[in-house]
Amino acid sequence: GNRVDDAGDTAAESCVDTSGDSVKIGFVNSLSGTMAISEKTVHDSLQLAAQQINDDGGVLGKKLEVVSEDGASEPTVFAEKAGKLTGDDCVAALFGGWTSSSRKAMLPVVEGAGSLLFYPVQYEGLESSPNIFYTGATTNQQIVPALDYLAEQGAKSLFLVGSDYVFPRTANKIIKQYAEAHDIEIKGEEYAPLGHTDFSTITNKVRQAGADAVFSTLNGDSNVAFFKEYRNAGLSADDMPVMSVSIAEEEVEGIGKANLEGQLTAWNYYQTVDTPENEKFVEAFRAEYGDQRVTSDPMEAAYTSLFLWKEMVEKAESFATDDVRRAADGVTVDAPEGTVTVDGDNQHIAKTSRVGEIGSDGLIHTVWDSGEPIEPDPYLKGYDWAGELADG
Amino acid sequence: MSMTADYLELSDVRVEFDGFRAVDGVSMTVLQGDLRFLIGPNGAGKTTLVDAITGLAKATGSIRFGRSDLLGRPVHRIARLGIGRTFQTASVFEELSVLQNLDIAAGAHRGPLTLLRARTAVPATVEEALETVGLAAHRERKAGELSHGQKQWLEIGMLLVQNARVLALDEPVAGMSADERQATGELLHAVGADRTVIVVEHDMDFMRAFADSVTVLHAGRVLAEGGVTDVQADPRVQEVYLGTSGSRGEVA
Amino acid sequence: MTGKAVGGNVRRSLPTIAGFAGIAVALLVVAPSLLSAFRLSLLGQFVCFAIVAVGIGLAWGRGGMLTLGQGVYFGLGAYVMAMHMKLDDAGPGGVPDFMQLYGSGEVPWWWEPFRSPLVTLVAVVAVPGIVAFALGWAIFRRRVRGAYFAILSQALAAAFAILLIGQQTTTGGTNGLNGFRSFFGYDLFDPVNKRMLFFLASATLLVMLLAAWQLHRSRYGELLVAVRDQEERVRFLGYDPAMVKTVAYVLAAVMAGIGGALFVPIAGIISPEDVGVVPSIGFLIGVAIGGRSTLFGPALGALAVAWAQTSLSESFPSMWTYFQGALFVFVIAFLPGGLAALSGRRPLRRRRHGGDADPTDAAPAREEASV
Amino acid sequence: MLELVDVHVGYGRATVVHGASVSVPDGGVAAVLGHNGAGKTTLLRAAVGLLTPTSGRILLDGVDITRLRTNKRVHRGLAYVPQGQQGFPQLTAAENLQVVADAHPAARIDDVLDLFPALRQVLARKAGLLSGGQRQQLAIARALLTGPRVLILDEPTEGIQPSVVAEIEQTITSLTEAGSLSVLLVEQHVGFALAAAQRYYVLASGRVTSTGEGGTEAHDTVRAAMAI
Amino acid sequence: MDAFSSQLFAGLSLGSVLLLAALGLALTFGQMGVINMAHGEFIMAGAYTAYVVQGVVGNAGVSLVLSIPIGFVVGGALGVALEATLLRRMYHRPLDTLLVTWGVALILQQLARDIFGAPNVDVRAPAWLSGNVDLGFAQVSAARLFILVLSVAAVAGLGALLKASSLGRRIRATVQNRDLAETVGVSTRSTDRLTFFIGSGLAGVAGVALTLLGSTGPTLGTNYIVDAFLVVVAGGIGQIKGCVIAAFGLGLIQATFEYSTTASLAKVGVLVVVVVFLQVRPQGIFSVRTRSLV
Ligand SMILES: Nc1ncnc2c1ncn2[C@@H]1O[C@H](COP(=O)(O)OP(=O)(O)OP(=O)(O)O)[C@@H](O)[C@H]1O
Ligand SMILES: Nc1ncnc2c1ncn2[C@@H]1O[C@H](COP(=O)(O)OP(=O)(O)OP(=O)(O)O)[C@@H](O)[C@H]1O
Ligand SMILES: NC(N)=O
Ligand SMILES: [Mg+2]
Ligand SMILES: [Mg+2]
Repeated sequence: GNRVDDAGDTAAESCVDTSGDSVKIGFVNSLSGTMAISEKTVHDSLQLAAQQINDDGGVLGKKLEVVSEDGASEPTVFAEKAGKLTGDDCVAALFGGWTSSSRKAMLPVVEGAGSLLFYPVQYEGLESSPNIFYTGATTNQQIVPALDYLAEQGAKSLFLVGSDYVFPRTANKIIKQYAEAHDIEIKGEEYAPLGHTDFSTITNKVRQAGADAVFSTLNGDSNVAFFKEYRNAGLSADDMPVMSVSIAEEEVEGIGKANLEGQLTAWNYYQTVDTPENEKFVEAFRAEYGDQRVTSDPMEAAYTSLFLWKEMVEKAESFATDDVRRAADGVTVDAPEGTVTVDGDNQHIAKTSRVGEIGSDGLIHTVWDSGEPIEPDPYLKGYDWAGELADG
Repeated sequence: MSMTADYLELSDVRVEFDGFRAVDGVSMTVLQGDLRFLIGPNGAGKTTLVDAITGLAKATGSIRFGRSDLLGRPVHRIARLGIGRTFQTASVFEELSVLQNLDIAAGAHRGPLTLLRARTAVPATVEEALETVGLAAHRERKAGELSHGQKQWLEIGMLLVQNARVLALDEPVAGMSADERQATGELLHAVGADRTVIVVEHDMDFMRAFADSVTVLHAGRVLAEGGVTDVQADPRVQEVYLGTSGSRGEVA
Repeated sequence: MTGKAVGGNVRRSLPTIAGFAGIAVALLVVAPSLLSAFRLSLLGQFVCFAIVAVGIGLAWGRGGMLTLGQGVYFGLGAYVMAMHMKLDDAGPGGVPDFMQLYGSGEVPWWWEPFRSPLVTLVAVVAVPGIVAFALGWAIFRRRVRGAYFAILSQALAAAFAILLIGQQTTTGGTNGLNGFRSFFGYDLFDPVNKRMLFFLASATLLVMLLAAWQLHRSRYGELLVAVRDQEERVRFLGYDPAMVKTVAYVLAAVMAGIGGALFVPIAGIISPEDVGVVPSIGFLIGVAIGGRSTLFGPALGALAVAWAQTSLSESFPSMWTYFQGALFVFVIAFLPGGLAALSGRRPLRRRRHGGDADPTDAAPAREEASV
Repeated sequence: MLELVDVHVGYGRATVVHGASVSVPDGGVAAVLGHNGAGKTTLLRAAVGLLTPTSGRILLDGVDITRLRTNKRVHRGLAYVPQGQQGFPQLTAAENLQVVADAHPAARIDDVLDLFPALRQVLARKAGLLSGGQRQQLAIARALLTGPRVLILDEPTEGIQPSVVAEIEQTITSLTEAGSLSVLLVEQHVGFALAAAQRYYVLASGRVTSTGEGGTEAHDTVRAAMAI
Repeated sequence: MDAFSSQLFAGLSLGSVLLLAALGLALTFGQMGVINMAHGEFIMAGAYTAYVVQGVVGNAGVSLVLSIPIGFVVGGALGVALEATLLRRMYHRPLDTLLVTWGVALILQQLARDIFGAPNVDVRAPAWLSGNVDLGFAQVSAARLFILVLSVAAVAGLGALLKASSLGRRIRATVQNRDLAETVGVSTRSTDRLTFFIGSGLAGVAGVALTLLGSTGPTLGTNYIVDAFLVVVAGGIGQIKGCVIAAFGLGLIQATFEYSTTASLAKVGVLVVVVVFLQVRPQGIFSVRTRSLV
């Protein structure tokens, strides 16, 4: 075999078969395990998008043939399934992943296979693989605007609470640099293991610290325990609001509207966003999956990602990775969240930022938006205070 | 101090459980070749005394075998000094064959390298023991398939290959039929000649037939000691232990 | 007499030798010629699990120690290897990518030794071995066993995973370590090298099976069974059961570590999800299904279960959990000897159902005895 | 009273008793004798229902109880003293008796303790900590406490000191002589067994090889039968 | 001082949660020797019971009060079903019960996912349990106080049942020697069922209570199972007393660690404490002494 320094083309030959009248794409979401709660919804909206595209005649005249795999909430399984989809099924592109660890696990696989992954969830930035399109928000499209909003509302001190993994830790690193530059005091920083369910100690610390607001990067089940405890401890949105970046519509029901009323979230999309595209999206989604279902930011980003890919392929008139990538820059879609545009340099997309308040109806209502799409800046190069991060 | 024969010497041995003295100052000496029977009422402390000797029960006083003090050593170290025992309920390794049982019993001193190799030949001591306890024909059978009496013999065989210098047997013939008891008694006599043997028993016929000397325990203390006839004639022993009918007249 | 015994051994060994030949042919000849590159590398991962299973067969099947924490040792071996590969990719004096990203940009001191390939190879065996020895000795010496041991080992797996997750800057946290480009200088994107990794894992499995065979046949193997069934009795023969058990536990840990170390270059990733409570129990299912106390059972069971898991989860993504649960229930409840029991001789049923147990013996000892 | 008719029973696939028939006379004693491993215990376990015969029947007062669960049999008057000094090790001696009394409202603990005065001293001790003989006495006491009409005894005097053995033998004799109790007895001490029994059965390799009237005069016949 | 007293309460509260989760195990594991990994899923079933009852009743307070007995019955019924179908044949190999019940746990979890959906559901707390109670020395969460009281009541009830009633003796006798228990007239089958019913029922109650604190979702029980077993093991198998001390001990330790370090390290710390503790007392706080083995 080849030593590393031997010359030779090591990337695998693409095996994508485009000769027939259909083309395969792969969905990889956790349908089991702890992340199934969230990722199942993404899977649903991806299916919806594929169906709509097929109903509309497909991509370049070819019907989409979807191969679904279960990532089982484990990075190793995501890597395995990505390997299967690219290596054995020879899909033209992959859609899915949620946690950053699932994305990091698939990254070397898609790079090695010369394939494409469309990743639909907001994340911690500091990454830009040529084989991944990031259709969720990077930090300057979610966290930074959220901080701006809090600062604008007069928050002089923050308490940071997060789940113990890469996204919250990196996000908090950014928040701390922002705080330093903007004269905001960080009164505490606490991490709980994913799935942690006892927040009495952390809540005690939060209460004693008495910050102006809490910035939460908690993920999953922990949110329920945290907000119940928060309320039981007598804390409320009025005296110490919590800004969350990982609670979307489908989590609100499980956490309990009563526990969340008045709290803040930062995303690029809410079910309540008022665009004609969103009206159609919500309507189609409910027609497909039932009236009680809600739509959320990652679902919308996943839904949009499929249309973005379609536009890129059609612009390139080819399914080949290199052609698609070359064609990607400037591709635009009128998405439910508003117009989004691909930035060919970093494979992210320009998105509108929003801060929302959770209402008693369980929906999230926009209280602030950026007005126009914000250009993606995964390394925060455009922000002076983030100097050190930008070197990464 | 020089000696020609091994002997087991207990002096002022006490075992206490939560304030209850199960063994309360027992002193006795058992010489090699002397088949010593230990009798006494239920709960007198016989088993506890055996436990103390073999390291299972924590005791005070002194228990010496040859030059070694046994007290305070862990069970397996005491076993390595040549003290072996059997249990009231036969306890052999049921998943292993008779041969394997004996081979394990013979091998506590083996080094790691020997242990990690397969057994290529049957050690002579094991072969001998198989004959002695009459299990040669059953060598490949799993010990779990043996009958109660055969298991007890296997246990004695394990003591033999273990090269135990002291054998402590807790009710070895309980549940055996008359001729099995006879056979076991003869076996003990044969192997006991160059060993120190303590037998705990309630079977008086068996004792009469095979005991060289007897120690009677009562309430944790030595009540009487001596030859079979002396002890049997002792009115105190009759009162607490034998009752009026001492004999069933079966081992004849 | 001696001659007869040896001759008998050879004859009795024939099926085993045939078994070895069968596995060798299947893994080294048939599989590579039939499977696609992706499937072969997947099988390579399963072979790594099978290596772990061989160790569990020893500790649990033979030694009665239900170890719910093999993920720890698998993880130790895997992380040692992954650290080396990360450092290797980073080049001399270099800093692995994730440390630059999330950490201080400096390599912690305890990573440094793993720059050396030799230290790494030694550590793959030594780290799990030493940890298992320290832990095993402490636990077994105090006669913690049966359910206590099982639950303690499970707690250790949980603790290990949490610890890894909490140290993001030095262990990669939930992301784990991945994105390797080379393995001891060999390019991991090269299909030929991937194939070689498969052969390496398969050969290792065969070596581990040989080692297990030798242990099964050895006097130590018999002693281990004796300790499993009657730990206290063994003490009275002059053995220290704690030592006997510790040896088996360490061997199982070392095998798990080797399995983990080989898993990393093949799978291309190791993360806390692969070492915690759930994967640790996952390791057991194959062993149970194959037949815990047999020689080939654990390894074949592990291969079969992993294969079934993958293909079932591909065909019925959301149904797999039911299959997995039902498999556990069915095999353990109704086929305690595993599939091996269907073909071969049944091991003698333990005769300790309640009444036959020693009356002085409390529940904990019965727990031990039953496995 | 209690009848075992052509009982075949064993463990798993292995049959241990191959068609044994034993009959316990009303208010009398039947003794089962035999070598170690002959299948005596196995037969008794089938009689109380701890093992299910593969064929054959078990009758109590002429009623077929072959399929009845053990605890139901006990409530119909069967009691069993297993071999090997068994007890509930974590329960105190007193609780060992009380648990029986709970299930049998008519039971009088004091009365059985009068039969085994030595137990009074150790009532507060856990059964698992008792000496072998103490445990055996406790086992017999438990069985008597169920107020049995048929008592099944598996080597009841094993491990008991001679003076108490004599008392137990006396108790058995007097209870049966009073006509209130029938006994199925397994004993290695052929002398006592034959003295007490109206009928004896010699079991060898799971088959009844010899049977006859009890009484000391049968001694030689039995020894001859057992010597095979 | 406020920090101290609120942390003290946090520890006690965590202990009471652990206790509630572990109490049923103390019975089924401690007394019967069954290592029931599906105990966590019985807890989950209790939580979903609270959800369903709330859906029917509406009023949060009434539904909570109703859910406690109903959750007990639901958990108990699941336990009995498990006992009757699988565990009954496994009493002589307790370690295997761990693996079988793990399989059952997987199935129950997936069932919950298919029945109630993957996302968490919301069980509303009654108004009188949302918010604070002033105990003088500290402001404590009313819901946590409620759980503390509930767990103490459960322990007292169970303790009384086992100690004083004949049932307790019967359970212990059955576990210690099944055949013998039968032969003295105890119906071991119904005793097993009843024990399992109570033990699993307690899991159901725990589930109802936990809806006040955390999420109600398919994986609710998994979060508690390892800790609950640790409590029983550290307490000494078969010892309700030990279980109580261990639960509160571990709760306080975790709360203290968590306050001074992080939640992750606290979890690891607690495990290390238990391992070290078992070095000192291998059989738990209250060890069960018996005579010589073999
Ligand atoms: N661990 C213990 N805790 C409390 N008491 C104990 C313990 N072990 C033994 N005893 C008590 O010590 C006394 C002596 O018991 P031991 O077993 O030595 O008697 P023994 O002479 O062997 O009687 P037997 O002939 O009935 O077997 C008994 O009263 C017993 O109950
Ligand atoms: N649980 C069991 N499983 C398999 N075989 C058994 C079991 N119990 C006993 N046996 C076998 O059944 C046969 C008869 O045993 P049993 O205990 O009935 O004999 P016994 O006549 O009572 O002997 P003893 O006088 O030693 O008590 C023996 O060969 C024994 O090995
Ligand atoms: N990228 C996230 N939310 O893990
Ligand atoms: Mg004794
Ligand atoms: Mg018998």
